[in-house]
Amino acid sequence: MKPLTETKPRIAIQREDFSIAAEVEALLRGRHDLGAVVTFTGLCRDEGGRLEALELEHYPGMAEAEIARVAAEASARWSLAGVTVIHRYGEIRPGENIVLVVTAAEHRRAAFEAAEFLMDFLKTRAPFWKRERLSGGAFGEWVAAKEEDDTAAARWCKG
Amino acid sequence: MKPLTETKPRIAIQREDFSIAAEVEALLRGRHDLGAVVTFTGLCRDEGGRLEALELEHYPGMAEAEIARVAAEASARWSLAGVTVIHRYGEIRPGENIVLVVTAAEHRRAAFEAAEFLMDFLKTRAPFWKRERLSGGAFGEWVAAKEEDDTAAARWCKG
Amino acid sequence: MSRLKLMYFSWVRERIGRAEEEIEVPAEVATVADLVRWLKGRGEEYAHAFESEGIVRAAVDRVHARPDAPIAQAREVAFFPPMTGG
Amino acid sequence: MSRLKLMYFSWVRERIGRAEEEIEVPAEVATVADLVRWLKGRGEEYAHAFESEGIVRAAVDRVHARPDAPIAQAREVAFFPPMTGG
Repeated sequence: MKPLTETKPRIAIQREDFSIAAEVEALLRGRHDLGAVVTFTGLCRDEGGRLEALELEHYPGMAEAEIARVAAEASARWSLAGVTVIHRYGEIRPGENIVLVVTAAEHRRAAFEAAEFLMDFLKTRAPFWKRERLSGGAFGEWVAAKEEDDTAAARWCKG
Repeated sequence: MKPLTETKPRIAIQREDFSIAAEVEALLRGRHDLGAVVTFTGLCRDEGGRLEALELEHYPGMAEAEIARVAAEASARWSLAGVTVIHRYGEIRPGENIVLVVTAAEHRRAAFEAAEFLMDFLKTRAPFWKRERLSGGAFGEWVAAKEEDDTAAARWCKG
Repeated sequence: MSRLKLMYFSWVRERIGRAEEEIEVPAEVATVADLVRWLKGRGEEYAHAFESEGIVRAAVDRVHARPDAPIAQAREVAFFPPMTGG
Repeated sequence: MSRLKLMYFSWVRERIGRAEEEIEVPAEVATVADLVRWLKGRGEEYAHAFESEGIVRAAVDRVHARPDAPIAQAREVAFFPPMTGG
């Protein structure tokens, strides 16, 4: 078997929304050797009506660099044809997209595992911070990091 | 926490292609309580140029019913807001879509695991059979079931 | 005797030479395994389709069924190779 | 003395009261942990930002860094709470 040609990961940190369809199409364009594409979309929840919006702050420059490091790690672990990560910042309202991960591979296991891995590490390594804006407009708390996210990331590190 | 409202699974067996974007949108429409959407798209590979197309045969009636049983099992195991499964039949060429699974949930772990579960069980339980048509037009072999697919499905059955 | 609709898929269909048929099955044919044995005695094409023990799968009224599943109440029994969808 | 760009994010930024600053750091401030200790001596706002030991994370030249990471060659050091993106 020929090894899979992997295209350079596409990483974008942007204020604007993204299109899942356009990103999947871009990864697949002109290729007939891929059997599996997984997408993960993370959205803003209204937390039972309590939340009016999230404000996402990030560290420009480091955000791109850190996601690129995580994507390179995924490419080293799994046979992937392509990886796309888009992370938004700024004001994001309930029902709106926050993050998109797309992985394309020959087989489904690699695509699924790499997408989960990317999300677990984005959560714990990508320099983004969420603050709640409550219904009525008042600023709420900075969202606290979850221990379960550290646990999720740690399960990929064995030995 | 209010329990998640789950919409009835959408299951379609069709000759026509599907739109990932339209299916994701349909699951999310009017909801502000979802944090995670996973899509899996299975595509036809050209197997290094050897393959001209796949012919997919299915058992009408049972295909819908069996996928509905698998979807109900996923809904019983994970807290899901919605599940969509679309499986195509007929002639499918390299680069074209074969199957789509979409899962929506509050949290990413449920969405990822349910999507993987659905794919593992579709592979081993949904009554579809693939036959290869080779470059040049001759019919090739019926695709043999893979032991690794049985292994993948078996890992969900513990105890 | 009971009347049964039989359906065949993939290479089971090709070996038997038809996609479906209605047949009268003797009352002593009680399970899926009995039915396979009885069909194998009906002709070369059935013997060929079912030659490898344990390969061909069955569904009774559109639900996967094991060889010991009863067919007394069944209206439709299908035979096919292991599935390769997805 | 060496010149360093410091950046602060989220509630670390709010407590210190600015997003970034350029400062002269004495040569004996060799690691991230040394830098935190030295900053805490500079004023209330720093003491407040770094009050809970081990909560605030650091990056040296845009790479995550542990407290014992050297900063002698660094141009930019950032401090922030655990990340909550994704």
